[in-house]
Amino acid sequence: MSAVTSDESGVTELPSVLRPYGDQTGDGMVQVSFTLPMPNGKRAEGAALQLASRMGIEPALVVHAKAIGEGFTFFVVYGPVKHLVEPGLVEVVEREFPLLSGKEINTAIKRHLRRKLVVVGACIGTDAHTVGIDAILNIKGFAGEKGLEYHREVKVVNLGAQVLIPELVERAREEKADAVLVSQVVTQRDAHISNTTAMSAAFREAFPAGKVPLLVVGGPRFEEGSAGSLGVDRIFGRGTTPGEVASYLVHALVPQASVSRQSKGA
Amino acid sequence: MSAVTSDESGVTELPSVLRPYGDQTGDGMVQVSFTLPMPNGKRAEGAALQLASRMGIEPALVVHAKAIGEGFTFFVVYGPVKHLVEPGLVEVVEREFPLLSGKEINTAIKRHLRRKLVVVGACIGTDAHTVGIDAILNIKGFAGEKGLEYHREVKVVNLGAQVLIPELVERAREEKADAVLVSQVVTQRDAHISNTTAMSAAFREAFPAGKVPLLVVGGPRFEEGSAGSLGVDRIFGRGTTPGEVASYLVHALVPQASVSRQSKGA
Amino acid sequence: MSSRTPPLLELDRADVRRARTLARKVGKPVVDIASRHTTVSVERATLRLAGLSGADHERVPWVNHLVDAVREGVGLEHGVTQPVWDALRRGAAPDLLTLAQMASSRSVDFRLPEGKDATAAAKQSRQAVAHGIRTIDRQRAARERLVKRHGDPEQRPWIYLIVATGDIYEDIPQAQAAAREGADVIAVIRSTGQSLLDYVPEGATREGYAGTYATQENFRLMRAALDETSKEVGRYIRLTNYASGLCMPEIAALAGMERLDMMLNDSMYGILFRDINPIRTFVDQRFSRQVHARAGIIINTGEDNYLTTSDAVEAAHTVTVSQLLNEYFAKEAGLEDWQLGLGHAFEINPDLKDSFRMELSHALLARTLFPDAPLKWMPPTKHMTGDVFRGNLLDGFFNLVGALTGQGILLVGMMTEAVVTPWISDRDIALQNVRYVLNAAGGLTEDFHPPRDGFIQTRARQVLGEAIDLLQQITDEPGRAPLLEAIADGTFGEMKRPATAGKGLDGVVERADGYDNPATTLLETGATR
Amino acid sequence: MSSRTPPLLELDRADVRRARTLARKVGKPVVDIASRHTTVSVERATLRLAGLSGADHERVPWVNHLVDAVREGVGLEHGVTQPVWDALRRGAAPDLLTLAQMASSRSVDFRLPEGKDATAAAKQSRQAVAHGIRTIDRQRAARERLVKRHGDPEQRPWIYLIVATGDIYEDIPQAQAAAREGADVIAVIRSTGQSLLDYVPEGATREGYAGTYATQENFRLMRAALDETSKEVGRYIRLTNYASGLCMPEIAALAGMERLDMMLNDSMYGILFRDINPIRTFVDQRFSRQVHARAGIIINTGEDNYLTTSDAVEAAHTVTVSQLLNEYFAKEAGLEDWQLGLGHAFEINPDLKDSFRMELSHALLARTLFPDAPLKWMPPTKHMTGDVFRGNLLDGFFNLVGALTGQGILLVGMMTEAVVTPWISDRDIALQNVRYVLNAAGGLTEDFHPPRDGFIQTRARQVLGEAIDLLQQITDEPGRAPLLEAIADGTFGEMKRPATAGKGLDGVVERADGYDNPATTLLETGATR
Ligand code: B12
Ligand code: B12
Ligand SMILES: Cc1ncc(COP(=O)(O)O)c(C=O)c1O
Ligand SMILES: Cc1ncc(COP(=O)(O)O)c(C=O)c1O
Repeated sequence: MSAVTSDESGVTELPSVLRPYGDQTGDGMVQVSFTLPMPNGKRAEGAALQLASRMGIEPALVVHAKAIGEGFTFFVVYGPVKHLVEPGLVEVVEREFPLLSGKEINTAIKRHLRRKLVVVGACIGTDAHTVGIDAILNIKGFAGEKGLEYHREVKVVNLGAQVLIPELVERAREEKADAVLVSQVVTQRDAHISNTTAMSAAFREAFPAGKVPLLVVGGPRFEEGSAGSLGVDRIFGRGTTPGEVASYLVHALVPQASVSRQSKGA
Repeated sequence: MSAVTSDESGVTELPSVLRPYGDQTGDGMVQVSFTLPMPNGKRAEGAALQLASRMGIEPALVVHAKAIGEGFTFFVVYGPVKHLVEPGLVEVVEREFPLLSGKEINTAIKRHLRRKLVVVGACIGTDAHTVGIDAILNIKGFAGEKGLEYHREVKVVNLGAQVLIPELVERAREEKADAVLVSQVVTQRDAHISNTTAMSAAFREAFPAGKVPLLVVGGPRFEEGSAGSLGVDRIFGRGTTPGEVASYLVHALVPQASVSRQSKGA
Repeated sequence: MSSRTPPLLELDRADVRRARTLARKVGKPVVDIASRHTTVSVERATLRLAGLSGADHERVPWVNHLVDAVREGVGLEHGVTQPVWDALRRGAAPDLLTLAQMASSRSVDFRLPEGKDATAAAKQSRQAVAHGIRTIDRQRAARERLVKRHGDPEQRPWIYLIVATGDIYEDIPQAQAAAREGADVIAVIRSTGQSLLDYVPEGATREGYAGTYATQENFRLMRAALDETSKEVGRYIRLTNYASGLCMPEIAALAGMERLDMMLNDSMYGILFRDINPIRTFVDQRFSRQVHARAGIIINTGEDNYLTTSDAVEAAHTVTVSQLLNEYFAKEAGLEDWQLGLGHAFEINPDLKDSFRMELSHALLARTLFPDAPLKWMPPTKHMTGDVFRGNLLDGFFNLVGALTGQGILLVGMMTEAVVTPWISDRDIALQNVRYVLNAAGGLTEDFHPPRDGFIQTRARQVLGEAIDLLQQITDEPGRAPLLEAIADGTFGEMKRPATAGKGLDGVVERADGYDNPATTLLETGATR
Repeated sequence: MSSRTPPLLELDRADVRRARTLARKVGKPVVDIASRHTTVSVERATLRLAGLSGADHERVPWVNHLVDAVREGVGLEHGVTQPVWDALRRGAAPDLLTLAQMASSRSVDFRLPEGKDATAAAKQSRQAVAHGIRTIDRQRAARERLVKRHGDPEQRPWIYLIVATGDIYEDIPQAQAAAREGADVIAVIRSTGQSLLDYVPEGATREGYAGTYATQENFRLMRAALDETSKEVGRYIRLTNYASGLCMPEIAALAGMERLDMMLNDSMYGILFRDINPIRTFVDQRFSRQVHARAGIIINTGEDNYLTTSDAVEAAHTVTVSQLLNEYFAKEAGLEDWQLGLGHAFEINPDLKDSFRMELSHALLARTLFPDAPLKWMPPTKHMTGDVFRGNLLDGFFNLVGALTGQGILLVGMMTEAVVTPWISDRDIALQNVRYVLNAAGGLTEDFHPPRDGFIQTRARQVLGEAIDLLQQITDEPGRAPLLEAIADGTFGEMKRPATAGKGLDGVVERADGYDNPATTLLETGATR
C-alpha cells in the first residue's frame, strides 16, 4: 500500500508552525460562510459569532448577514483563527511508485508478466459519470496523456456506467482481471463510500484470499488515506493522469519491473 | 449601559441546539477559504486539512488549491463542522431604549432638559471616513431618516475628519457638550480600538468624574459588547440610523422623558 | 417571450431550410419504427390514465403487475387494454385495481378478445382512459386560469432553479424560498438512478441520492406548495421534473394529471447517457411527447449534456443537429413551438480566447434557428471548479449571454457546481447574480449588434454548416434508419449505442395488426371521450 | 493604447469645445493665484532637488529644518534658495547638509542677498537644483530604455493593483507575486494620514496603517524589486504612489528621482477629502505637475472619490467637470495627453435598473472627451458589501465596462472591498477575474454599437450637458476666482471647503517681486543646467 511518510525533507525551509496569511505573516486570517436555520436578526448574528468562536476564530466579524426565506440566514465571517498549522505533522502520501513512460510500461509487462495485463473498469451503483474513468481508460486519455487502452500490453474492458456489483465481479472473473478500476463521482449522502465498501466486500467474498484482483477506486471527492477503511488497494483523486495509474498498476502487479526502477524513482 | 438579555422569548420556537444548514437539516455544512504560506503541493493540502480539522470540520474536503506565487497556496474547503450552535446561550444586546419620533425627541428635550442638547461629532485620528458620521449628524441623514441636525432642540457641532484628540476634548469643553460622537472606520492593525481607548482616556482625564460627556463611538467593524473595554458608553455598528442615535441620546441624557416612555418601549 | 427576436445573424434562409429538410429525412424512419412498436411503459401509462395507481407492500406498482401478467398471459402485441377490459367484462374482478391485485398472484387468466368482445373491450377501455385524458385537459385549463390570475414572470428569460435534497419535505420549503427570491420555474432533480428503474416509485419519499424520486405524490405535494407560493408572490410558479428514463410515458402521464408545467424530455438523452435501448427510447418518447402536447407542458431537451462529454467548440454543431431532430420529433408528436424548450449550454473552456463571444454566437444561432421556441439556456458545469468565487463570476457571464440572446428559460448556475448539489445559500447567491445581470445589463441588447461577417456571424455560419454536413452524413449511413446507425457510431456525445443493446430492450414489443391503445387514439385525434 | 478609440457616442463637437473653453475660463484665475504664491513644501522640494535629504534623530527631515529656519529668519517670500546659497557662499557651513543641521538649532543667520550676491546665489542654487533635475531626466531615459527592453503590457487596459500591508518588506513580495500573476502597475497605498504630515518620513518603514509610508527609501526598494520582476516576467512593471497631500511637491520630486511611473495627483482631492487649504493645494499641485511632466510620469486624478460621497448618477457631471479641470491644470503645467490618467469609477448603485449600461455610457463619455488620455477606470467600492461572492461578480462587470470602453488603466477591484485592505488571495482572485473578462469577452467591442439616440448616447449627452451647465454656473460665481467659491459651496463631492480655511494654510506664502526658484525656472524652460 501507499507509503506514508512524515519526513521533513519537503518542510525543511518551512517554520514548524505557521498560520493562515491574510496580508501579514502570522495574522491567521480566514474567511468562512455558512447558513444557520434561524431568522435573521441579532440572535442569529450572535449565533454566527458563537459558531465562529467555536471554530477558533477570534475576534470574528460578521461582515454579511442575509435572510434566506424566513427561517434561514446566510453569513460571511472574517477573522483570525487561533489554531496553528504544523506542517511537520502532516502525513504526506508520497507516490510510492516511479512514473514510467509508455514504452517502459509495455516492456515491463511483456518481460516480467509475459502476458497482457487485464484491467476491468466501471462506474458502479447508479453513478453515470463516466468522464473520469474514460479519461483513465480510453485512448483519448487526459491532460495530454493517452489512456490505458493505448498500451499494447494492457487489455482494457470498460464496462461503462451503472454497473451492478455482481455483474462487475462476474466480468472480473471471466476476464481474469488483474485489476478492477472503479469510479465514483456522486458523493451525496456518502454514496461513494457505501458503493465502494459494498464492492470490495463482494470481491473479497467471491474470490479466495490472495486471488482478489487489485482494487482501485477513483473520483474527485475521496478522502486521501481512506483506502484501508474502504477495503481497496488504492485511491486516485482529482486530476489523476492515466500515466500515474498505469505506472501504479505495473508497480503493484509486475514486481520485477518495479524493483528494477525503484531505486531511481519516488 | 446596554441591557444584556438571554431571555428565551425570541428563541422559543428554535431548537436548543442547531447546526449550519447546507441542504439538509443537521448536515453542519460550511465553506472556508484561506491562504497558507507554503508552496502548493501534497504537504500544503495536508496542512489545509489539518487546519480545517482543528476548526472542527470533519471530514473536510479541499475542493480548490491554487498556488499564489511560490510560497503561498490558496484553499477552498467544504465540509461539516462538528460544533453545535446553541442559540439560547447567545447574549443578545437588546435595544435598551424606545425609538422616538422626531417630535417626541424635541418635546422630551424641551420639556425635561430645558435647553438644547449639545452634540460634538468627529472622526478622530487619521480616519477620514466621514460618510458614516455625516449620515448620523447631517440633515441629509441615512436610510430615509433625517440626521441629528434636523432636530430643533439638538445643537450639532460636526468637526469633520482627522480631528486630534486634544482638539476634540477642548471643543467638547467649549461647547459644553452633552455627548461626544466619534466615528472610526479604518480598522487595520486595530486602529479603531487604539484611537477609541486613547480618546476615552483623554476625556476621563480632562473632565472630573461624573462630568464626562456621554461618549459614543460608531463604525462598521466594532465588536458588539466591547463598549466597556473601550471606555465608552455605547457603540453603534453597521446600518445605524440617526433616529436610533437620537433616541439613545434622549434616553441616556434626558432621564424624565425616557422614564415616561420606558414602559411602552423596548 | 422576449418581444424582440434578434435577427442579428443574417443566416442564409436556404441553409436553414436545408437543415430542416435533412432533419425530417433523418427523423422520419425512426418515427415509423416508433409507430410500429409499443413498450411495457407505454402500456402501463395507459393503465395509469385509466385510473390504476398504487403499489403492493413491496412498492411494486399495480400497473407493473398487471402489464407483466398480461404479457405473460397473451403478450402485449395487441396492447394491454384489450385483455384487461375483456377480463373486467368477463367479471374476473369487480374493478381495475382488484384485477391488478389478482393478476399479481397470477390468479387471472387473460385472453385476447375477438369480434364483439373486442369491440366492447375497446369501447370500455377507451371510456376509462378518456377519464385520465380529461384530467389532463382539466389541469391544462387550471394552469391557464392560474397563469391568468397570478400572472407570468415579468421578464424573459424565466428563471429556472433546481432543488435536490433527496427529501420532498426538505425540497418544499427550499423551493418556496427560491420562488420568493425570484425563481419562476422550480425543477426537482431526480434521485440518481431512478431513470433506470422500470417502475415509478410510489408515495412521498425522503430517501433520494442527489435528487428526489419522481412520484405522483411528490408531484402533487410540490405542485400544491407552489400553488400557494404563486398566490403569495403574485406570479404562477412553474414546476418541472424529468420524463427521461425507462418510465418516460408513465411519468409524462402523471405529470399531465398533476399539472407539472415543464418536463425534461429529450429524444436521445436516455440512449446516450443512460444506455437505454434506442428503440425503447424512441417509442416511449413519442408517446410521452403526445401526452406533453395534450397537457400543454413545455418540454426541455438535453443538448447541454453532449457538451459535458464532448468539447463545446468542436461539437457545437452536434447540439444544432440534436435541436433540429428534437424539433422534428416534437412537432411530429403534436407539440407546438411554444412548447419546445430546446437545450443548449455555456460549456466552452473559459480560458479560451473569445470564449464568451463564441458562446454568444452559439446561443444566437439557436435563437435564430428556433425563433418561436422558449430555448433553455444551461449554465457552465464542466469547467466549474472548486474555486467558488470564480464560479460565481462565470455564472454571471453565462447569465449575460442569456439576457443578450433572448433565451426563454435560464437554468440558474451555482457556484458550487463542482462541489456539491446546491445548498440553500448557493441558490440565493445564484439568484442574486441573475437579478443583477438581468436588471443592470439586460437592456444591453439595444447596443449589441454583431457586425456583418464579424466574429459572431462567421462562427454561427460555420456551426450551421457543420450541422448540415453532419445531417447529410447521417442520411448517407446504411440501413433503414440511418439515425440509429449514427447513434451506434458515437456521433452524439461520443457515446456508442447500438440499437440492439441497452437497458429496457426487453420491454419493447412489436405491435400486431390489431394493436389498440385508446390513449394513443385520444391523443392523436384530440378526442375527449 | 487600445488601437481603436470608439467614436460611438456622436457628441456634438461644439458642445465639447464649449466645455473645454469654460474649463479654461474657470481654471485660469486659479493658475494665476498659484503663480503668485509659494509654499513650504515647494521650497522643501527645491532643496531636495538640490540634494538635501535625511532627517534628524527624531526623523524630522533636514529640509523641514532649513525651510523653517529661513522662514523664521527672513521669510519665504523670495524663495528659500537665495538666503540658503547666500549663507553657503558666506561660508556659514561647508555644505547644504551641515547648513541644515546648524539651522535646526537656529545657529545660522540668514539674510536676503542683493545685487551681485543675489546673482551669485541664484547661479549656484540653480547649479545645485539642476543636478536633481538631471537625475529626473536620467530616470526618465532609464524608464524608456527599460520599457524598450522588457516591453509594455500586451493588452489595454493596463492592470493596476494595489498593495497595502503597511510594511514595505511585506509589500515587496506581494507586489512581485501580483506582477507575476499579471499586474502591470503596482500601487503602494499610503499609510492613512500621511497626506496630513507636513514632512516626508524617512527610510524603510514597517509601521503603516492601512498602507505603507511613502518615503524615498521605500520608493527605491520597491522600484528595484520591480525592476527585477520586470526582467523576470518580460514586461516593464510600473510603480505608482501618491503625491496628494501636504507634501505633494516633495513627493513628486522624490518620485521623479526614484523613477516612479505614475502618481496620484488630483487638483482637488486634498482640498475635498483631506481638508487641505485650497490655495496650498493649487500651488503645490502646479509645482508637482511640472515635476511629473518633466519626469514622464503619468498622473492619476481622483474623480472616483467624488462618487463615494455623492450619488454616482446625480453627480456624474461633476466627474466630467473635474476631468476637464484636471486636464486644463495638467496641460498648463506641461503634461501631455498620454500622461493624463483621468479618473472615473463604477459607483452606480448596482440595484438600479440599467445601472450597467449607465456605467458604460459614463465611461464612454470620458473616453470620447479625452481620446488620447490613458483614462483610469476605478472599481466599485461604495456599493460593495461583506457579500464577497456578489463582490467578485460586480468586479467582473466593472472589468467588462473597462474592456468595452477602451480604458487605459484598470484599477483591479477586490471582493473584500467592504471588509479589509486586500489579502494576498483577494488580489489573486481579482486578477483571475480581470484575465477572464479581458480574454473571453474583450473582443466584444466589435459587437458593441450603441444606437443613435439610444439609452447610452442619450445619457452621455445629458451628462455632458449638465457638466457644461455647471461650468457655466461656476464662471458666474462672484470673486476673482470663481472656482474657489464653487469649492467653498460644496459643488464637488458635497464637501464645503472655503479658501480661507483648511490644513496647511500657514504654509502658503505670497511671492515677493524678487521671488526666485531655480527648480521652477528649469522646469518651465526645460533647461538642464
Ligand atoms: C459531466 C457531468 C455530468 C454528465 C455525465 C456525463 C458522463 N458520461 O460522465 C451528466 C450530464 C450525464 C451528469 C448527470 C448527473 N450529474 Co453530474 N456532473 C458532471 C460534471 C459537470 C463534470 C464531471 C466530470 O466529467 N469531470 C471531469 C472528470 C475528468 O473528472 P473526474 O470525474 O473527477 O475524474 C478524474 C479523477 O477524479 C480521477 N478518477 C475518476 N474516476 C476514476 C476512477 C479510477 C479508477 C481512477 C484511477 C481515477 C479516477 O481521474 C479523472 C481524471 O483526472 C460535475 C460538476 C463538475 N464540474 O465537477 C457534475 C456532478 C458530478 N454531477 C452531479 C450530479 C448530482 C448529477 C446527477 C445525479 C444529477 C441528477 N440528479 O440528475 C446526474 C445523474 C448522473 C448520475 N447518476 O451519476 C453532482 C454530484 C454531487 C455530489 N458531490 O454528489 C456534480 C458535482 C454537480 C453538482 N454540483 O450537483 N453529470
Ligand atoms: C467611501 C470610502 C472612502 C472615501 C471616504 C470619503 C469620506 N469623506 O468619507 C475615500 C475615497 C476618501 C476613502 C479613502 C480611504 N479609504 Co476608504 N472606503 C470607503 C468605502 C468605499 C465606503 C465607506 C462608507 O462611506 N460607507 C458608508 C457609511 C454610511 O457606512 P459606515 O461608515 O459604516 O457608517 C455607518 C455605521 O457604521 C454607523 N456609524 C459610523 N460612524 C459612526 C459614528 C457614530 C457616532 C455613530 C452613532 C454611528 C456611526 O452609522 C453609519 C450609518 O449606518 C469603504 C469600503 C466599503 N464599501 O465599505 C472603504 C474603506 C473603509 N476604506 C479603506 C481605506 C483603507 C481607505 C484609505 C485609508 C486607503 C488609503 N490608504 O489611501 C483611504 C484614506 C482614508 C482615511 N485615512 O481614512 C478600507 C478600510 C480597511 C479597514 N478595515 O481598515 C475600506 C474598508 C476599503 C478597503 N477594503 O480597503 N475611502
Ligand atoms: C433531458 C434530460 N433528461 C434527464 C436528465 C436526468 O436524468 P437522470 O434522471 O437519468 O439522471 C437530464 C440531465 O440533466 C436531461 O438533460
Ligand atoms: C487623487 C488621490 N490622491 C490621494 C489619495 C489617497 O490619499 P491619502 O493618502 O490622503 O489617503 C487618493 C485616494 O484614493 C486619491 O484618489
